[in-house]
Amino acid sequence: MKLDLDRGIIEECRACARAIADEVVREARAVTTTSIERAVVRLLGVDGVDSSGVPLPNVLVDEFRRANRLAGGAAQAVAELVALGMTPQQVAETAASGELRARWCEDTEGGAEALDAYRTRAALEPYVEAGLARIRASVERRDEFLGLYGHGQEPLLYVIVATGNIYEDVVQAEAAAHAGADIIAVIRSTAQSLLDYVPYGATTEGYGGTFATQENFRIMRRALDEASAATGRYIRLVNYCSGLCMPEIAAMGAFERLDMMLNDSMYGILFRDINLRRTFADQYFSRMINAYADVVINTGEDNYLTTADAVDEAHTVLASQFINEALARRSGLRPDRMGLGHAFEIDPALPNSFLYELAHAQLARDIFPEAPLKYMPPTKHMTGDVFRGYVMNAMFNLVGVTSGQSIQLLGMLTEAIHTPHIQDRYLAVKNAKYVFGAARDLGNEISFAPGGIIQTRAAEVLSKAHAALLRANELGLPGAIAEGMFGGISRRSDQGRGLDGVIERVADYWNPFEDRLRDELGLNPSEGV
Amino acid sequence: MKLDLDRGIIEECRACARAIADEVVREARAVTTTSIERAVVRLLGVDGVDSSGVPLPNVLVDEFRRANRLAGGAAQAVAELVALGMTPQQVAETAASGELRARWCEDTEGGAEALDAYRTRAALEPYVEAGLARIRASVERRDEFLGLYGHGQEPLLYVIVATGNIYEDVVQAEAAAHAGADIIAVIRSTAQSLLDYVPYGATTEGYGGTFATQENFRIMRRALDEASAATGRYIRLVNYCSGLCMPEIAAMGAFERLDMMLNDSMYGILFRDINLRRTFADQYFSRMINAYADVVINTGEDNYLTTADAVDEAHTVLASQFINEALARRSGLRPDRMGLGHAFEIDPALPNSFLYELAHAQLARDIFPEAPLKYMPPTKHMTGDVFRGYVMNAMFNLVGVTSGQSIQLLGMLTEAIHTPHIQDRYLAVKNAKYVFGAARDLGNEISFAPGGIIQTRAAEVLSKAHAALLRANELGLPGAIAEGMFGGISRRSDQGRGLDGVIERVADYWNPFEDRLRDELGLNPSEGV
Amino acid sequence: MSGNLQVGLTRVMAYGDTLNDGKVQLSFSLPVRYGPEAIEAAKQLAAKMGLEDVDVVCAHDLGGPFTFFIVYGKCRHSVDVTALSVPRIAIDSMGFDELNEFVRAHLDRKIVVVAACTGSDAHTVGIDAIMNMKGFAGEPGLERYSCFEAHNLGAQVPNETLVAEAIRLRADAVLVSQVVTQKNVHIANLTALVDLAEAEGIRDDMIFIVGGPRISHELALELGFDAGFGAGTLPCQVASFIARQVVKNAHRTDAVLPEER
Amino acid sequence: MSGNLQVGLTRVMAYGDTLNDGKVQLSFSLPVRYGPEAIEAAKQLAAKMGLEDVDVVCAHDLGGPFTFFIVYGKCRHSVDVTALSVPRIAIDSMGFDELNEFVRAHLDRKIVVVAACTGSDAHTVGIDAIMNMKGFAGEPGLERYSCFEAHNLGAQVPNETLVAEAIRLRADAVLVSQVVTQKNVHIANLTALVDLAEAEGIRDDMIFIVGGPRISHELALELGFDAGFGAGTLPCQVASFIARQVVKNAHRTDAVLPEER
Ligand code: B12
Ligand code: B12
Ligand SMILES: Cc1ncc(COP(=O)(O)O)c(C=O)c1O
Ligand SMILES: Cc1ncc(COP(=O)(O)O)c(C=O)c1O
Repeated sequence: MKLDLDRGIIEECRACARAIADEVVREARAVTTTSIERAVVRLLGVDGVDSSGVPLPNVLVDEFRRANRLAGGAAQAVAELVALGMTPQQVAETAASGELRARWCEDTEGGAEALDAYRTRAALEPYVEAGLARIRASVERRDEFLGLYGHGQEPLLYVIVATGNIYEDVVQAEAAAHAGADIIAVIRSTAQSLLDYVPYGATTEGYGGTFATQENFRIMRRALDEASAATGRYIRLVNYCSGLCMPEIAAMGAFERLDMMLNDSMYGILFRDINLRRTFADQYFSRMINAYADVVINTGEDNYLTTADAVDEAHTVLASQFINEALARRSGLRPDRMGLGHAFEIDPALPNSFLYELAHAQLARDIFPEAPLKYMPPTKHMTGDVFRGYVMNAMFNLVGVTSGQSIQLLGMLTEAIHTPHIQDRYLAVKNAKYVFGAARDLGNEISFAPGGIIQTRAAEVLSKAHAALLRANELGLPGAIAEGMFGGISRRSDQGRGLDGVIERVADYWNPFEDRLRDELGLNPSEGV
Repeated sequence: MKLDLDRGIIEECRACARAIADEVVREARAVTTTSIERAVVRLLGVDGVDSSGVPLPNVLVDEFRRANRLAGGAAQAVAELVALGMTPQQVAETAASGELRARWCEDTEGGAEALDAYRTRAALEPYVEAGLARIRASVERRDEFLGLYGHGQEPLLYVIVATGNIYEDVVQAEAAAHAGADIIAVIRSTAQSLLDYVPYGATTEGYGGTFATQENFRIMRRALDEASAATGRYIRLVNYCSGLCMPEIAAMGAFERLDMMLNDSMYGILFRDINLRRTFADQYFSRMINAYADVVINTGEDNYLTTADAVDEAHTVLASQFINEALARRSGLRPDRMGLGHAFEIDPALPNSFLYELAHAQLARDIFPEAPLKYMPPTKHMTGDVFRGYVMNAMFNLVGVTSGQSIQLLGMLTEAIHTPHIQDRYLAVKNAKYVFGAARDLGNEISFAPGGIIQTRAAEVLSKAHAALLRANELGLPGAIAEGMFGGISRRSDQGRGLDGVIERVADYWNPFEDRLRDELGLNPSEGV
Repeated sequence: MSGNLQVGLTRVMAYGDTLNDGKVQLSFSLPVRYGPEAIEAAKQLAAKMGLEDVDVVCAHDLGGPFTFFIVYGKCRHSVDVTALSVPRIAIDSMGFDELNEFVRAHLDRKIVVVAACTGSDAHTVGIDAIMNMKGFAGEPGLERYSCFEAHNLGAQVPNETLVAEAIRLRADAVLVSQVVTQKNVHIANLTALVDLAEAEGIRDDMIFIVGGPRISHELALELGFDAGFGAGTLPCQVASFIARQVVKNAHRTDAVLPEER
Repeated sequence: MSGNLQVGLTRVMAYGDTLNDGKVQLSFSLPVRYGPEAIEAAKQLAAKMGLEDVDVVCAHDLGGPFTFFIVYGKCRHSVDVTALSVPRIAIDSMGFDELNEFVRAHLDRKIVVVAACTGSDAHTVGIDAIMNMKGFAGEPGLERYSCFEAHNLGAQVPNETLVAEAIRLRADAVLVSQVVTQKNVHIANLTALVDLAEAEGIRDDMIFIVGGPRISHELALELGFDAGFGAGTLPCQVASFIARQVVKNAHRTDAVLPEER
């Protein structure tokens, strides 16, 4: 540890975060959500849209909801129909054609009660297994690629594409890979996170980003596989496992071999005003899927610093990292799959800002030694002066390589102007490659003055984070959020979008994927119950 | 010392350099040069041009030369005429009108011999005193300004102007001062260093720079004094005390309150093929004037790295710094007026180039703790990619502030394209201000791993410099230069421009300024004789 | 000293290091494969833009059929600065106390301001900077002024909601923030807002103001707003503008917004 | 995949993130005092250059009557890539051994090359890169080739000296380096060289080549040279060009440069 931090405090922070997480998971496991159930039916193989373009998972789950069957889990309802000889996809199509309601009445009303639960559930087994096998196949394929091309050298170069048109995105992504990028994130269209369904098919119209659809995932994955072959490096694909459809996207990403997914325990609550209970339930299940798909999650602490001051609120980033870590563990994610987020957002005019940035970045590294830390570039203090911005990005890159970050989200010199143009990304990659190469071993070369500005700053942030975690444990996480602890934004459990999609589980609620994943991921089945 | 260098080796290097310098000075003091004598007459107050535009110092010294009076010193010849009632300026004007030759025959041929040397020399005393007083007045004025505005914070921001037109230069300099520059250097027109006279008056036509003339010095000094008043910072002025007219420019700069002058013991020899003996004699006297005028000299070791490789030849920079230091001492320059030069010129593609740059820069700082080190930006590896260049300049600025450089010659993002445009300089200043501010205390914060890449590199450069100095001492500096030790360029003592302006001194050679300056600067009168 | 430079204001050209040298820097990519043809294409494009002595100082292969260029040249175009007419917001910014005092003196009520980030835009930092107590760059926001009754509806507010709230609260001024401008999504959204306000018959009863980093006063006027505020706006500028307008319109406003509406 | 993008080669526009979006970046200074008028002037200049949706994303006060701008916009100009004719040097670069072999096979003597940095130019690194043993970027220079007799006259060589030496040494090729281009000093100097060579009647007897970072083949042809080499030139490219030309002209050359000259 370069910062000579007090290990005792770190341990106390972890303990606190564990307690907070246990409480969150307990509440999360008491409910299910429409999106969790849609994810379940997707994992069972349901895909496609109805004649008016509504995704079949929505059609089906809505249907179940109307029939009051969601509290027991969509799987149970599907199973009953599958036991009668349909495939899950047929179940969904039947729902779409309006016939399910008819059959429903006919076959199951009363009838299903008769079928013994074990038999119906067993009928679904092949589909559950097929879903999981599909995920495992993705994992294997990725491992093959990684074996072939290697893992790449950290910090990995992460860039975004955001044209709104998946085909233009491909063009941009190919150019980025050619320039040397390791990771491509397809940014989502502005409003998608608030949609309570996942759009379908290839899309060419988005604002500030491109819709996350399974087809778009596929198109980009294929393009990046080609780029991997062309460049001899495995080019990773990222999308957003967040918003009202978080678990579904986790499932889609697992199928289509996304390598990383942005998934934060609180981002949606704070920044999209999505209901707290909905979010906690969704993320708990989503992360199990992520874990099984061997996806690296990227958390969103960096976002706090876009609304709050990066010096004043640095400790909230750290506190949140501890919480994200504790929650991720409970979903079976390995420490080396937790891309905890933080950011280089201090006002560049602050004297010694570089020292503070270094202190913050090293703090994350020292405290989470195994985490593939995701380090975000300056955004808030970027201006139209693209030259100045390019230099700020270089300083950010220098902190990244010096403090041993894992995933370096490259800053764009045009950050304050537009979503990146093809050359912006090229320049960003060249900037990072130059700085990373020129200062490759700097981190090993230097040590910080004991009790100097950097160590003092790091200790201060840790101690404030500790205090915040104590308080959050006292209040419970919902209480802390209501108090505006994170990003200066206050949210209440009984408000926010998507609350109506939260359903208390009944006693014999069944989610075969949750059960299997807990099993496969070695999670204690009673944890958090 | 951050690099934990072997102090014994450093001492040996200094001893070697002293021995080398003693030999150089011994030879330098055996001769005079046309330019030294022109400087003497300038110091006596001679100025202006003749009807065909030839500067009067040239007219007069040429006249003396024709009359075979230079070996005794122009002062002696002037004194004899002054003793007869003329002012030095009148002597020069008489020479210009062609009448001197007549009077010369008439009055002095034989006649002068009769006047006793003491009386003639005494006649010149008021003019000598007036010349020195004018320099002292400049020094006092500078001290006043520095008292008023302060010395500024190091690294000082140094930028060049080079439009070719002194009036445009003023515009550019004012804008630079407004942006925050501390030091303005007016680059000279390409061919000036090879002219054996100093152009006269305000000039508006130069290539790659503006002619150094006394009037141009004045125009810029006035503009910068106004800028100092406007910005509340003392804006320093720099020009080139080099080329065939080195001593004259030293005199002009002393009169016009230049604050720094580029003056290297070997630059002219190596890069302008100016004769070695001429250069050593010129620089020896020039530096005495610089010292008296309290000017900071900037040496030119950075230039080696424009032709030679910055890693392979780093030790030649250091060896040359030791030599420049030893020679400067012998001209009475204080250690804190020796702006020893070095540069950030390592190929940016070299892995860990930043670490090597840091090692080199820290090496200079550790070895010359009092020197106002002049640190030159990347130039050779700059390309038309102005964005890349801007980032290289930021890394350079970071090394500068971290290693405690004094004079930071700001890199221009358009280095590979054109002499700086108004916005290039603005951007350069902003770059430096950002990096210096953001990393202000980084140097105090970090230490280098014992035996790490940085310390090892520094030790290696020192040891190679040591070997080079031993060899140079063995060969004598002319021998080392002939061998191509510096910048990979080989020059011989009996070749090069301006050799014909070198004249062996006769026994009663008289240069009242040399005598007075040695006295005032506390130099041992017999040193080097 | 720079008085030495005689700039002719009717034919102002770009300036590098010599008056009227026209020096400009350009950068762009072309969908043309890297090579001499691409460089020639870049030169021609620059020439069409009016550049002479075009120097393609840098060409980078972006992979596939793309090349990035950095170009320097002399632009022969000039601008007549004497003929410029810049629509300016007449803000004679008042200080915090002065402004509160001004409103107290001229109006017997608080000024009602309703603000939102509309459409799909969720960038609240800008509008918060104007509205929140805390304000921006040391300047307090509208909520802190005693003369304002400030309502901030937050992010991603539909135009319909904003207009309804403005009517309900009997707003004097409606403040809209637009930060996302990709594919001109803001133009569509702002136009829709004005249309809606007109349809509801309130357009002339309230001051409509739009702000955001890519907004100019000129654009705002074009779109039918009363004012536009760009990057770096201070709350006091907005406050002063609103207060002066409201006081000026005071009588008329009272007339068209009667109790019973 | 990017085959999906259908680039129309006759109307190629700048590309930001969408085909034909025309996005370009500009920067320049104007001799206009910082303020809204200056920004408007910058917009108008950009508009004259053919930009639409002009966005002055940055304006810095340079002090006095100067402002610096960074501008983004959509350039409406396009280039017909199918109609480009790029004068190209026909270099089919040979390797070191291959080239020596080629000359030995076709010529019974060494090729004489005389090089210099002429006029006031003292930048020898470029010409040294081409001439010196050591060469450039791992490629040996002309001095290393057995097929060349290479003379490097160094820096700041007057045109007169270069021409005289070329005649004296019976040069096959004259190589000139020009790095300083401020105020087009290189154009004047290069033109003078060609004039001199013509006056001396040797222009057509020797290959005249110019090189330097701001030199293009096109410019060289315009100025009356046989070839121009720009930034990043490798010695083998120059060597190959010379060797092929000399071999091609061998008979004619022998005729016009007889022993007695
Ligand atoms: C912070 C930020 C975010 C935060 C927003 C948090 C929040 N609660 O606001 C988060 C992380 C959530 C975010 C998300 C996104 N962002 Co964002 N974001 C930014 C960022 C970094 C800073 C914006 C900011 O806060 N500026 C500081 C404030 C104070 O400045 P300002 O907004 O200009 O406001 C001032 C003036 O303009 C004016 N003003 C502003 N509004 C108003 C209104 C009135 C009435 C008045 C009088 C004045 C006024 O006064 C203010 C004070 O001076 C910018 C990049 C940048 N550096 O500008 C990108 C940026 C704005 N974001 C962008 C995008 C695309 C997005 C996303 C759409 C990406 C995606 N697909 O997920 C999302 C979705 C957001 C959405 N639905 O709108 C793009 C927009 C591109 C474009 N021109 O269209 C930018 C430019 C980044 C980029 N280069 O891609 N973002
Ligand atoms: C090194 C250097 C110097 C060194 C030169 C040392 C030396 N012995 O050459 C020193 C320090 C002495 C110097 C001095 C000056 N320099 Co200088 N210098 C540079 C610098 C940093 C690098 C040039 C270089 O060596 N490039 C590396 C070589 C390998 O590249 P190259 O020259 O392009 O050569 C390649 C090709 O062009 C081609 N090529 C070149 N010549 C030829 C010839 C033939 C026949 C062929 C086939 C090919 C060929 O092949 C080469 C290999 O690929 C440039 C900035 C830059 N980064 O480019 C400024 C630069 C060239 N210098 C500049 C100036 C103004 C000067 C001075 C005039 C400044 C002054 N007033 O004092 C002085 C005076 C020099 C003079 N009288 O000419 C300007 C020129 C501006 C302009 N466009 O007019 C530049 C661009 C810097 C700037 N932005 O101001 N300089
Ligand atoms: C963790 C996380 N999730 C999601 C997002 C954005 O997704 P959306 O705006 O589409 O919800 C972000 C933003 O950067 C993020 O950090
Ligand atoms: C010490 C020194 N003197 C002089 C010069 C240049 O002067 P000139 O080319 O006019 O001789 C330089 C170049 O940078 C230099 O470093």
